[in-house]
Amino acid sequence: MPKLSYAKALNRALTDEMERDPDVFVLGEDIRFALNNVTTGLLDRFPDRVLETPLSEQGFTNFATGAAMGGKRPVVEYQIPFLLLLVLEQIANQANKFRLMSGGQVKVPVTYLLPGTGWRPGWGAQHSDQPYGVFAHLGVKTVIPATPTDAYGLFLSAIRDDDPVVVFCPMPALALREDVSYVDLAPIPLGVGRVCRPGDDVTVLAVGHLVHDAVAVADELAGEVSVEVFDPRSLHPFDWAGLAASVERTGRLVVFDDGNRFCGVGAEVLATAAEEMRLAAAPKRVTRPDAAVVVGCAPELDLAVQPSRAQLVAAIQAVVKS
Amino acid sequence: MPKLSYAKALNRALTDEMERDPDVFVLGEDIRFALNNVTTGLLDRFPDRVLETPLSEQGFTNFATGAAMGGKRPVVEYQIPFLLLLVLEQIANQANKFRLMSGGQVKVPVTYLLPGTGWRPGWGAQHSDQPYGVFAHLGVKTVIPATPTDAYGLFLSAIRDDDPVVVFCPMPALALREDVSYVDLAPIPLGVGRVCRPGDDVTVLAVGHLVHDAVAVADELAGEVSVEVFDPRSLHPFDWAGLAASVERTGRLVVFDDGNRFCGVGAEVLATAAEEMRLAAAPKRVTRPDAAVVVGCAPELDLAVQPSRAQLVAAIQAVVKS
Amino acid sequence: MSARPAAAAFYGTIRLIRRFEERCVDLVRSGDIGSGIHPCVGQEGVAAGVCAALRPDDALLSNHRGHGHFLARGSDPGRFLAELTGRVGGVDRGRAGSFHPSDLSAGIWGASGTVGHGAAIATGLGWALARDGDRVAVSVFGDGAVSQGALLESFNLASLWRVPVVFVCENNGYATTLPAPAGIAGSVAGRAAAFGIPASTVDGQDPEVVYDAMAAAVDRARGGDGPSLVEFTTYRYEGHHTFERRMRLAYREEAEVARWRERDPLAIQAARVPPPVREAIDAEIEEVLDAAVRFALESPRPDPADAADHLYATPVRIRGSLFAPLGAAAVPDGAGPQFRWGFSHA
Amino acid sequence: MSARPAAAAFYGTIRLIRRFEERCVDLVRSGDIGSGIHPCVGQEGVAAGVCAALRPDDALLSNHRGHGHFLARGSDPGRFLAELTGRVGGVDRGRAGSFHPSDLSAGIWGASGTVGHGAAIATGLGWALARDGDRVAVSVFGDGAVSQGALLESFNLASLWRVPVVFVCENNGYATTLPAPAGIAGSVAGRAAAFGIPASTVDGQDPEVVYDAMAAAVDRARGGDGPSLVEFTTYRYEGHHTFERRMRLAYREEAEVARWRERDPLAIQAARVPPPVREAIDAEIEEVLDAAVRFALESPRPDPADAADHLYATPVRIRGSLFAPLGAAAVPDGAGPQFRWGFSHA
Ligand SMILES: Cc1ncc(C[n+]2csc(CCOP(=O)(O)OP(=O)(O)O)c2C)c(N)n1
Ligand SMILES: Cc1ncc(C[n+]2csc(CCOP(=O)(O)OP(=O)(O)O)c2C)c(N)n1
Ligand SMILES: [Mg+2]
Ligand SMILES: [Mg+2]
Repeated sequence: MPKLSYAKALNRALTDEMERDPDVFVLGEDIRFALNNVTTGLLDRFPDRVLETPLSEQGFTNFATGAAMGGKRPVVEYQIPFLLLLVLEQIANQANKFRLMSGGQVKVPVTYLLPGTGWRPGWGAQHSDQPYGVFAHLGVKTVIPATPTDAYGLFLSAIRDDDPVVVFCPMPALALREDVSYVDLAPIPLGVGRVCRPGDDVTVLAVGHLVHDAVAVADELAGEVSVEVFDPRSLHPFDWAGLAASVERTGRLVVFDDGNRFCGVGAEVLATAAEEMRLAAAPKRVTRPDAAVVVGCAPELDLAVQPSRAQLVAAIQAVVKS
Repeated sequence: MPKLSYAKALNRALTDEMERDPDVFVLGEDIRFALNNVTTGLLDRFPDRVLETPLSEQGFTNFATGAAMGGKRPVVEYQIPFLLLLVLEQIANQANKFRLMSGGQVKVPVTYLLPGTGWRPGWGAQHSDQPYGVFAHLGVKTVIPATPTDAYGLFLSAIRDDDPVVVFCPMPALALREDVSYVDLAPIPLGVGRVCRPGDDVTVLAVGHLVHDAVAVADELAGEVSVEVFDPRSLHPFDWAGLAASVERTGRLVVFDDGNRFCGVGAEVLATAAEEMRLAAAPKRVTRPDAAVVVGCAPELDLAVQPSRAQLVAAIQAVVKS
Repeated sequence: MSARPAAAAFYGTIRLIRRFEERCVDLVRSGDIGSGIHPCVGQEGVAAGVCAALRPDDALLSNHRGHGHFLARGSDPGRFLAELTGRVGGVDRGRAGSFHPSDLSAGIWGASGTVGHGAAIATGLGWALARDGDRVAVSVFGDGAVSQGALLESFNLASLWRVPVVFVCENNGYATTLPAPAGIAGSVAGRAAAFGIPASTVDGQDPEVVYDAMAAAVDRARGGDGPSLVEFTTYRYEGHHTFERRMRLAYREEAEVARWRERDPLAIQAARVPPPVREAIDAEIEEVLDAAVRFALESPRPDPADAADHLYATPVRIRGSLFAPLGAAAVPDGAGPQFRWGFSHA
Repeated sequence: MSARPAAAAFYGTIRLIRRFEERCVDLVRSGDIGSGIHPCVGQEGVAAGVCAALRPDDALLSNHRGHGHFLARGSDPGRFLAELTGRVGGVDRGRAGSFHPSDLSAGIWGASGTVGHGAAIATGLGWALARDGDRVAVSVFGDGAVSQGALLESFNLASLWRVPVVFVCENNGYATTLPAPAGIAGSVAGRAAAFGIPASTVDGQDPEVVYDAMAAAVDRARGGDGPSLVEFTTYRYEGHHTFERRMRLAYREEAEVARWRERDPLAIQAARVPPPVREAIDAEIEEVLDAAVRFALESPRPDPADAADHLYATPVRIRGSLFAPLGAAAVPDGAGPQFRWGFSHA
């Protein structure tokens, strides 16, 4: 079976979908030369569906909204996480509201792809954000695939979805490889999570690249405690039923999330659990701190504000003990 | 004692501070004519410290960053909540990071004032957002005064603070009036909440204008249940100790928040409570729904997605019963 | 280029818009139009001339001062008014109101409340439509919009990619209270020209002059020669928004308003139509508007249970219960009528 | 206007920058500069000429390709290199790295990673400084930046308010892989001119020509006559970022690079300096750089416990414990060296 990398999975999903649906096109910066490895080969195959843009993120995000209303399915690639903050208004206040404001007359099927969210070692404080929680808070459909298979399947579903969808691809996941047979690649519906590793004593909900760390920690602790790892895969919609089923069995919950703590995804999961689920022990979050800004250019400082495996181990042990 | 309106309190704070500190200046749209009643009288008194801007929110937000680095204390007024999403990148990724990135060489004391956050009846889906949670999540200092006295004191502290601070003034609060003697007006430190109404059975943490509704509900339920209303006043920093002290006594918690539910302030409060506080019953949130977009022009629909007193009553009763 | 419509047609459009806006002001006063409106009275010549130059399948993106565009493109006055009054019979089922409406049946694809941002949306729309035919997109915005960076970005994209889009600037001299010269260094047309976009400045008070300039720009776009900008000089006789009726804002001289009233598009066009024809048109318009008001006010108000409808095209489950009874809403006492409909700025 | 510096001074600056960048590439290879860098090799004449025209107390905002600006303004090479290598002895205590540095002691107030946005920050800074004296602000950006709406908004503000700011565009022909003509409809200078800003296009390879143009713009600003823009045509001999050394990006012809190498600013200026003087300068520079590298690599790495330092000027309590040990970080196995320093785009 071939080894499929995460980046290659994104490329393949986009290629397959452009092949299948002539309305799909891609726009962004330096995509002719596929700097992020997502658009490799597309210019040759679909010369008039690869739009190389100047540095006008707000302009081309709005452009995508208009093209989508006009019947196309734009995929917009962004080079850096902060660029999604730069176009937040265009996505959350415009693209995501036109359907409502038109009383259902239009649809706006745009996919926003960020191949590289989170810490970029060396690149500084302005290049290391994890803003997925912001989009989910504002009601924009948001997915964050952890594996190559999921990257393929969720990206495909995002493109086919009739609403705006943001696809966050964690920087550390891009180089991951997986044994996959191409024929097994398929769309994965939004809002369906996955138990990555079954366990009985505690549920660890992990987001994005941290899924792999959670599994590693679970394996490491296997003799001591039986950890179930749950990957929600999409944040909005969120697979609450899937999480509830897991917690129902384990009775304990830890969230492992690279977003900021205050009002982050970890907060939402703990809040919902507190409201609706029966827990045998107080749940815990392992996240970036409140208000965290990752310095981004001194690994010592950067890692200090990102959630770590050691923190997860400590949290699991604390939750299981109490 | 004079009746001080919330809007007048903002005007007075700004006037007093411009009087006291010649580095303070104000910029924004239509501020010469004080459309929002905040800048009334300032042009006459400080003709060279009132900068009327064209519709260039990103430009003038960055301008304020530069002016602040150059030793001034800009107060930037925005006309509509979505404009804060339009300049989110300039605030959260630029103004709020320059101090860190300079290793402490510069400070960026900008105050961003939104006199009218939340639903604007009739104004449509693009004018009715409540985006305060986003700023707190990203680590920008965020305050939301509920009363005229707090509006004066928190706005003043925001202007004096050496970091960027966003001041959210809820639309429904702007017309509120309070009996205040001007001599009692004083700065209120960021991060210090307030027990607005003491009670024994349940703590209601209410945000912004909902503080008044919470007090009204508490009064209404007085015979039945003793409700303590806690107003955090500032979201980041947040008065966790104050909340903990209240919950310590009541053992029960309901959050009343006009933000969206998913990853909102309600989520953060419940999550922290679940982690750190001892609760006798599962806590509850009364918020806008997940992903809410307030239609904004049909009160029936608009009110349906905003938290209501009736929902708060139901939540309090449920929490107290269990 | 299509033939210029008869003078009476322009007259009828202008008169319809004028009277519609006047009816709206009544409905604002009665509380039926909750948002207030941004009246386009004085600017009707631009709407009439611009829209007459379009094919029905061309796409227009409007803005906050957009009632004229809708009526000039043939939106049903009853359904449009039902929208402004927040009724389910509205063109957007009551989800848009006056500030963000769209009516695809009349070729109006929306009105972004973010001033200036419709220009790039129209550019994307024009690009998409051009791939499947020869439809043209139009973006209408005011003089305030040309200081918005996102709009200037769209000039660049449209020019680079030769998109069939026409940028229409209704320069009415003010962005709310800000005089255009205080907001615009250089000029409106000069900004487009800097991006290689042909730009002209044209009298917006004469609908036939507007039509000619617009028809040329549309032909250019349809012929594959790319974008252009037409700046129409015009004036609003009313305040920025009906809230100005309650405020005294001294940002312009009465004499200036009076000068512009001498070039009222309604009078300019009336002079070209024989009085009996005009009278017949006027009478018909009153009937249409009477019926429209009736239709609007009889249309049911939305059901709160439907508040989450149309949020998504592919729906997802939304947690957090919708709250039905209107009376128990969380509105602080004492906030009163000012709160009810807002007193701030559009 | 201040007197133009001696030829040897320009030579020294250009040579220092050139050799500094070459040392940096070594340190990128050795892993000591974790970010990689955006080398300014080929563009040193602009940095040398622009910065020589400034008074020490003038304020400059730099960008991602900014090493030359720092050295030309007299930033200490050792402390600057310590910054690039993430050390506490760095000009920003290791909090900035190569992408976002500032050094107020050398009059460099920062480098926004958001391309183009420094222009409005510089405008605000210039406005503030002008209120208390006659200092001038400078914003340096590339050809890619002039398509960013926020930058165009700053042109409008600077022009309307006559701010003493000089916009310096280093047009090196490419924004990463995008040729300037494919990204810029119209021209760089034409965009500024559209806002009423005097703009010129000047040879950026000759530092003395650069100096003269810049000195005139600075004089204009200091004299109260408002902003201007100078576009310097230049070229980068290296890739956009050192990552290009690992990738084959065929966006430009080798012949084009060769053509521009014939106008190497180092050679142009060397020809004006007698060989013995040059040799003395060269030798001194090597000593300075040897010492700088030593200083940087001997400077301690930051303590993880300090990760939240400098977040705020008025500190607030941050919840969520900082995590100390580096080894146990949550980095998936197999992500390897590519992950370590990123392989995507600046
Ligand atoms: C980006 C943005 N900034 C500010 C506003 C608030 N606002 C709404 S209309 C308006 C004035 C617009 O002036 P202009 O473009 O000239 O149009 P006009 O109202 O004159 O028709 C302003 C400031 C907004 N809606 N969007
Ligand atoms: C707003 C924004 N868009 C995109 C990027 C990613 N990026 C960094 S540098 C760069 C190219 C900039 O080109 P130019 O302005 O010509 O400067 P040069 O690199 O040629 O010196 C890009 C696209 C960014 N940092 N900011
Ligand atoms: Mg106007
Ligand atoms: Mg360049």
